[in-house]
Amino acid sequence: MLLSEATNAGGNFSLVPLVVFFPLIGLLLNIIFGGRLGEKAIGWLASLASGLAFGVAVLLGISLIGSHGAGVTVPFLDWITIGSLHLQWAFRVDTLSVTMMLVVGGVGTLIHIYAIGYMHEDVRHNGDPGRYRRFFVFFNLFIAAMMVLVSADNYLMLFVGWEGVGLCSYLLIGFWYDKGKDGIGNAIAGKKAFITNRIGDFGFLVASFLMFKFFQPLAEGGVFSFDFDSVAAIAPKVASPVILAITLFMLLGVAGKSAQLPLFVWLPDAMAGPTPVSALIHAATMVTAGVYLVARSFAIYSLVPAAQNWVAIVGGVTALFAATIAVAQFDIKKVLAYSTISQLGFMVAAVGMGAFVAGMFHLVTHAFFKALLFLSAGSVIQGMEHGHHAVEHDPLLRRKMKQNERLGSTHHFDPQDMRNMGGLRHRMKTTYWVYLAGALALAGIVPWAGFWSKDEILAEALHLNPAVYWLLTIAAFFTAFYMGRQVIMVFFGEPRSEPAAQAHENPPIMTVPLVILALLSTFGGFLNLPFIHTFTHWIEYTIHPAAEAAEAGAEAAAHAGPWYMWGGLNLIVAGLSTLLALIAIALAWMIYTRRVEALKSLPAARRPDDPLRSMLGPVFTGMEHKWWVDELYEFLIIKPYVAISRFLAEVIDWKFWHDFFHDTIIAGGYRGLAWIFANPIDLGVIDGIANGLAEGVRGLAAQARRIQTGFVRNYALSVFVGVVLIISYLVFQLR
Amino acid sequence: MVPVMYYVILSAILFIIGALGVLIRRNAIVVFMSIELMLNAANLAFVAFARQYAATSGQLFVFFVMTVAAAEVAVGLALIVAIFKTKASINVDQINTLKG
Amino acid sequence: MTVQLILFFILAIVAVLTAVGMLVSKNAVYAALYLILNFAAVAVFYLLLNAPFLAVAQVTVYAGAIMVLFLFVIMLLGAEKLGQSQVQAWQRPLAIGLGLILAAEMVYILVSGAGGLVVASQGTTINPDFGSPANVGMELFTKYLLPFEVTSVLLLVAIVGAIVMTRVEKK
Amino acid sequence: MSLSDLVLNLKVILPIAVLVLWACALLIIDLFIPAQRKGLTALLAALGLAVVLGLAVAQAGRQESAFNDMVVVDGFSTFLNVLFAASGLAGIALAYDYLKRTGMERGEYYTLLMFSISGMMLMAQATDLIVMFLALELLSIPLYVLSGFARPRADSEEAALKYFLLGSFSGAFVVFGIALVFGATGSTALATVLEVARNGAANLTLLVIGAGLVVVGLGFKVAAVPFHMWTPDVYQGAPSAVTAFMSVGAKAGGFAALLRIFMVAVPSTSAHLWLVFEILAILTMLLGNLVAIAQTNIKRMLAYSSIAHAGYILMALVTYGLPTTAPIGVAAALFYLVAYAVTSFGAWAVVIALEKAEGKGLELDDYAGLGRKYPLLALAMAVFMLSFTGVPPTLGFMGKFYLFGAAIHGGFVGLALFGVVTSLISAYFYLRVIVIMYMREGDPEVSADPWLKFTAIAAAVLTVLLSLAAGPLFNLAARATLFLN
Amino acid sequence: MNFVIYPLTLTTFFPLLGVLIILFLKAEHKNAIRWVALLTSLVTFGISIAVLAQFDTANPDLQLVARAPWFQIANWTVHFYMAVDGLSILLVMLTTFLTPISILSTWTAVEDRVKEFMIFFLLLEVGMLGVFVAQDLFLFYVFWEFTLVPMYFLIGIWGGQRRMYAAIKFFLYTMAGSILMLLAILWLGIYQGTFTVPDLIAKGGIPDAVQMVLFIAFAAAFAIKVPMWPLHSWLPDAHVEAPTAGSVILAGVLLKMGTYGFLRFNLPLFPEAAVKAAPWMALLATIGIIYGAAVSYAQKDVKKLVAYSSVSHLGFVMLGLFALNPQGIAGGILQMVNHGLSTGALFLIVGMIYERRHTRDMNAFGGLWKIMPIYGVLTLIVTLSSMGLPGLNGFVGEFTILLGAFGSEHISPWFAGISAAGVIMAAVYMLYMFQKLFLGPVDKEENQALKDLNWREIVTLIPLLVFIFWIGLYPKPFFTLMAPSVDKLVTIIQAAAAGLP
Repeated sequence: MLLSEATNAGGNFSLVPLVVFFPLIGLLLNIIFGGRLGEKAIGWLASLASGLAFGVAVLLGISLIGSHGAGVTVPFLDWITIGSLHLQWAFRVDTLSVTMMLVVGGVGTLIHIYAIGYMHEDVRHNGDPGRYRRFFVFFNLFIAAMMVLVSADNYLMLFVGWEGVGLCSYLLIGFWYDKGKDGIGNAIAGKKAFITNRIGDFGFLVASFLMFKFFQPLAEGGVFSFDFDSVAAIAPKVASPVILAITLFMLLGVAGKSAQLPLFVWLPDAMAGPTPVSALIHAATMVTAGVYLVARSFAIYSLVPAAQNWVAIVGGVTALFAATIAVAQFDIKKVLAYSTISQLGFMVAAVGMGAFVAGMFHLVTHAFFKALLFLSAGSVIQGMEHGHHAVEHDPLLRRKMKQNERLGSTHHFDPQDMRNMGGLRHRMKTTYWVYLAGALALAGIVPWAGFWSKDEILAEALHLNPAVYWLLTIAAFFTAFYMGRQVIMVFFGEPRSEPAAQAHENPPIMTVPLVILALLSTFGGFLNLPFIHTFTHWIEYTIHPAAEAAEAGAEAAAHAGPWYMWGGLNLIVAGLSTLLALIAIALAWMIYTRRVEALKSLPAARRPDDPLRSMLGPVFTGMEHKWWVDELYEFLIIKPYVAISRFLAEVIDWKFWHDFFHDTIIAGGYRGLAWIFANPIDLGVIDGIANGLAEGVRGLAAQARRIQTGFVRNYALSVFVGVVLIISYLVFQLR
Repeated sequence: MVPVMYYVILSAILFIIGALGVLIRRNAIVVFMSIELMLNAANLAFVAFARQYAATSGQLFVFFVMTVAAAEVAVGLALIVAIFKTKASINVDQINTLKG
Repeated sequence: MTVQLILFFILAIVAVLTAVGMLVSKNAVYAALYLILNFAAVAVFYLLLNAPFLAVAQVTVYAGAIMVLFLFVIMLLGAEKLGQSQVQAWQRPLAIGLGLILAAEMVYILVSGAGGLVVASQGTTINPDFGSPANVGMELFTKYLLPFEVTSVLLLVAIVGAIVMTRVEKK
Repeated sequence: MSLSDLVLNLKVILPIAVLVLWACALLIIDLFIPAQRKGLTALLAALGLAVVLGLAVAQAGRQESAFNDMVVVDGFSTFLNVLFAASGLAGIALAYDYLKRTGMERGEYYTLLMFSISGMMLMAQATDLIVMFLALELLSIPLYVLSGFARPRADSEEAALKYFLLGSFSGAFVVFGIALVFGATGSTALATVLEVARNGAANLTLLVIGAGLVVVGLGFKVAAVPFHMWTPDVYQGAPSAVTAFMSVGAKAGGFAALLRIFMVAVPSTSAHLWLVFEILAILTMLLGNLVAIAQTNIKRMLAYSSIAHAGYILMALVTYGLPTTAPIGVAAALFYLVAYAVTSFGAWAVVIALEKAEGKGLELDDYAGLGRKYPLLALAMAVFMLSFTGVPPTLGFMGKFYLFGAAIHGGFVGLALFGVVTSLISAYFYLRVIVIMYMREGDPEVSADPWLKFTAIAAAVLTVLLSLAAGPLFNLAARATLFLN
Repeated sequence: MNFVIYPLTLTTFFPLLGVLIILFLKAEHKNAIRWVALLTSLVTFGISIAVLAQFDTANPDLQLVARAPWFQIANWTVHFYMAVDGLSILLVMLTTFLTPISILSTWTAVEDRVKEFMIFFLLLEVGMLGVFVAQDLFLFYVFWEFTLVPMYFLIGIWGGQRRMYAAIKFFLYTMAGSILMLLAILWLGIYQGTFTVPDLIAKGGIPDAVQMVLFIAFAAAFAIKVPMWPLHSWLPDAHVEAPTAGSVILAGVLLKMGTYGFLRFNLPLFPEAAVKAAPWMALLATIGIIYGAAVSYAQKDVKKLVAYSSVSHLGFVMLGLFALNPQGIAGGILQMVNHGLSTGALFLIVGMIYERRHTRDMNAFGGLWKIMPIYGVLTLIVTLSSMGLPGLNGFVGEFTILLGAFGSEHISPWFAGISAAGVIMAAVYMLYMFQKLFLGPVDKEENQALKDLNWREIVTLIPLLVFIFWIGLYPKPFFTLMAPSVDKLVTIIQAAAAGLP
């Protein structure tokens, strides 16, 4: 079915390809004409492209409301058709995909706009304004790829977007490919992200192979197309071990993309990218693709509780594990990165348990507040850079800064290190307030968005998987603690460095998107208020069967449950988590204001950079060093791989196959044989031996020279030997 | 009546002695004479077989072989003389510049 | 044992001994003389085998003309004796060994395998004309005309060749 | 024999007769040609050969015997006669300037060459062992002399002596072998031998031993291992033009005799002798190709190469006892001989072009840079090397295809395997020539002789074109085996 | 006989016209020679498009048949028999497509002996096209061996430092394989009574044991050419030493001759043996994939890295072919094209930088993206294509291959599973290469002043990129071309497999 036919399907559904094409057109225009446009024009063009995609998503959403949530598939083009395999480029419009489109388009557009301002500074700060256009080209490409991912009608098209966003992630992490550790650190970080993701993709691929092998024979007409509907329809007929294998391999993919254990290691490094990248790709959208995938595959996950359990455990453990690490980070973005991993753990745990709606809900709210946090962090960083710039150009301040004990040289000043910040709430007011909103949302304080979504997850967890519930609850406590720590370290107290003291607020092009996001973070939770459950109903149009199974209990409890159930809200869970969050914030306040004050009495050299360090000792070191996971992988995987490939290449392939086997065995044997035939045998090995016997020991070299006979009698002997041999053979034969 | 095979055996022995002459002797002329002995031995076999079959063709073959031998001797001795002029030797063991 | 047989054995011994004499004599002239003796013995065999024409030719052409030529060249070049040299000394025992093996094989195979011929030869009656010069000549110029003509060409070639090989170039 | 009979008989050997008479006449004419203008003799000889070639071609399709079944004219002989005559022409073309250049220009060269060719042609036509033996000598004796033609160059004389002594030595084996065959059947006529053997009246022991000894003698002529040892020395020592001619003519002559004797007269010995041929073939292919690798002198390398090619042709003889395969084998051998002849003459033409009067220019290293300085000549040489290797589209490949096919048809897959493996080995040293010509820098000198260049380029063109339009040649070769019926 | 103007014969032999013209040009007129060569190859490409236009995609059998008895040896008739079907049409197109691109890439890279270079190059094109259209085993073998000669010269004369070694090794290795095939061809021709492929397939009935021997004999030739592990040792030498255009053609087309050989001959001629050998071939293919990828990663020379990557990529092709099902085989064919495009482009890219810097050591570069942005972007796309990024051509091929291999009845799914890890490893070495060349700071003085690509170089790469995207996004036309023939082939194999115990 082509586009024109799809139009007849009704509504605006036929517009869905535009969500992909608008960003693509945007990036093509920027590639072709960008050279002649100014920075502003480039940025706005890209933002417009993203905005238009968002607009289409809104139209689609309206159409969905009009069709009472009934989704449609909009085929676009045949892709791969071989025998029983039939793959299409086809778009899926249902509440789940449109939700994602709205998030991607909406948050994406805001971040685009923010980036217009941010990148203007960034490219100058990094000394290569030429890359401004490239940034927006990549950004639009990302939106396009992400749109492919969320609007796909089948697993393979989803995979195209899946790897496409991975590519954009790679490109944008390594955007400043000549910066970072040793000048190559950023590029390596990008590579790490891509390769780690590829490991996940390997799982995805194997899952799809399994799917084809076992689903295809059961497919209608024997032709399998990987589309979600037919997978859902066939899955119950397939043996459950197969489904288990498929879901677990898919989990590997999820772990890769959504930075879960054991593949989370790339995400912190991904912070090497410019901050809008971290916000858009590594917080709001791309990393949630794994969650989306599990939600998409609800039909098959629902069939195998074991797999669900695994997913939930992975999510829960990751949530806690990452949260502990976030506590001990000093880089403002690293904290947020680990926080993202932790929050993704919440979502994965949710969708794993079967609480698909809760997971998706948290995905949406998280997109709001984590994008906000990253962008405001970017705002802080840029503020710090402004401050640093001011310091650099003011000799007086520079001298002052030189005296600062911990910052030996101004050149190695790190504008992202929270230890250099402090007191910014006075100098960057807007940023402070929006940051606070984001932090509260993340910490899960009523009534900010995070509270509602996180609480829904916790409530479901208590009901579905108590173990995970406790993991998540503790993680939530840590969350509140590290956010408190971060806010205090950045915005409260006295400036701990000269640049911090000189920092100033950014222009409106950056702050306006922040404010919008802050509003979303604050009120986003109202999408799914108790009793109303707008979001739940919206999503349940799509995830209907699973929702029935998983949420029936919750629904029932909402109406006829015990006293603590209030319109679907578990008051005990909500109360406990809120209480814990408040305690954590209070604890953070105690430590990072009181304790810091107390430590000031110590001499500078012995004063710890973080009060927790002295309180927790080695535990803190462990958390600070991310529990040495990177080192472990380096030792277990990377080093062996490099060693093996070196060994294979240099020893096996080159020394053995190439040199030894070819040059020595084949070529050498060949030459040796030729020499033997040419010299001793042809010209008298007998001569050499006999001479040796007759004349005693003589130099081999002399022998070799002498056996070059040329004697006619030897030749005659050769003939005669031939005669004797032939006659002997014949005599033997005739006997 | 002597059995023909006696002659053939004798001829074989003479032939082999001739061949040994080629293999053992170093004087080119003697080598050449040994070849003549070989031809001669073959001739003997021929004549013996001719007698056996009462076929004149055997004897004629011998006649032709003799002619060939004469021709060879003419060329061969000329060659040996020529070589002797160049190398002042007819020792076949000293004629070995071509080798390898 | 018939007279013919006795004669055969005596002559055979002579033939073999002269052949061996040729093989071992240090002096090329002796070797040539041994060979002449050998040829003479063979000529007698030819007579015994009803080949008088060949016997005559053997004596005149072979023992006479050819061997004289040999002797002549030996004398001309003064090549009766070669200096002693150890070169290729190993070849002698090897060659003799091989020769003995071959001889043993030939004798064995001729005696065992070709035995039928021996018996068949007993009763064969021979045309008295067989092998006579007239008979041979008749065959030569009728049936064997072509080979005969070829030998003439061959001899011509030999002459040309000999001239080419020995002619002194006029510079 | 009446005069008309004689005329009728002579018609069968007309090319030979004309050739011999012309050679005799030329001997005399040559006396009147001044020493500086011996080129005239060459031209006259070439003229004669051209006429002979024409006569040989004119004999195509005839099938009759003459001189009391001593000789025959049939497809086989015609095919080979044409080959021999053409080889003679090529031999003269190669010698024409070379002799002048090396100061050995004498009229006898051409007459001896012609006598040798007449021996070869007689070999192809002979159907009686007596004639065959005489043909062998007629073929050989001029070659002995020609090998020493560069007298008083020691190399040349040494080559001649070695060739002569060993040739006579192995000739004696042929004589003894023929004697035994005669003893077994009571006849020297091939047809009679066949008939007697077929009737079971022959003494098999004598026949087999005799045939074995004939193999030795003819194996020497074709340079089969272990009777090959003269080849490198003689090829190196003899004047290059002679070597070129010898490498084709003597080999083809030897094979003509081998093929005719074994296919026509003594197929009954195949049960005993096929293995001998197989082993000879294997040894020859193996040793020829292996030792060639170690050579640095192009003439020696080509000598070993010619040994190797004899091995390939010997593959055809292995099939001689199989009634259905033998014709294929013969045809394949004939085809291969043509392929080998064309390629070989071409290669030798290049070698001669590079050879200097003092015998320099024969090392492989002297070929460095030929590709840049004389692209046409180098290209031709490359074609010959590839043809020797057996890479399509060249005659060499077609020949090998045919031969291996014959071997497989006869069920000798292992032998064919040896054939291809040794071809691979041979690639190594043939390619080295190309490497040196094209990939090394050097400054070779070439004597600008139009006839040489013509021969080389014509041979190269033939090597490629004939392989692409090989149909007629295949047909001719196939028809040349009619005598077997 | 209108063979000369017959589409396939015309395509195959048209480059000879260019050879003839060049022969009569003076060696000094280098540009004229280049133009003649380029135009000839472009016209050949044009003719091949005409062939494509006449190609009936619904027909599974051989099409555009040009057939006539060529000559007869004994009673074995050899045919001049050219035809295409879905298995070969893409490869014909690939050949005619890559040749002009390669010629264009030599414009400034080859200055020495241009005349000979172009002659050999056009001759090579004749040989390659002949291989893909010949349907008579003899004719096929002639073309097959003939391709060795020009390639040998291309490597040997215009190659790098160790060119002689590489050239001889290339020649000997490939010849070593093909001589066994020659025997097998002879056997088939003699005992099956025909050399033409369709007749042989129709005749069938080769005893199992013999079939296996013949299979191995053919496989020896093709496996070396592919090259399958462990017969790959000639490849790095040949690639590293060959001039850029030679590498492009070597990787782009010549290696495909091996995989094509399996497809055209081994599978349909010896289906029973193919089914039996499939696990072993798949094993070698899998080892090749992993091994090639691992070894690539440890290279310092870019060209060597790309060369080893070919071992890995062609492992995928072999795995697909020996999945013996439609997905695997179709994917395999497409992957042949993909590899031709991607690796061809990579060699062009390596050649471009080599022309500027005269080194291929990856350590000598770094940060080139900044200096040569266009070059960087084009390289990135090609790199991504090569590592199988979805949406680009490589993915379509690799995915369908793995899907086919995983679902195959004849080989274990483990092969596909392990091979899928090769996809990860491809990312590792490809990104490593990209990083070494293009990312990081520009810390080498010599790289500061490098010029970005000129128009000619961009023009050589753009056509490849178009196809990289086209195949990645809309491969349907390509699959449509091959589908009926692939189905037919699979039917043959299925029938054979059904007959096996």
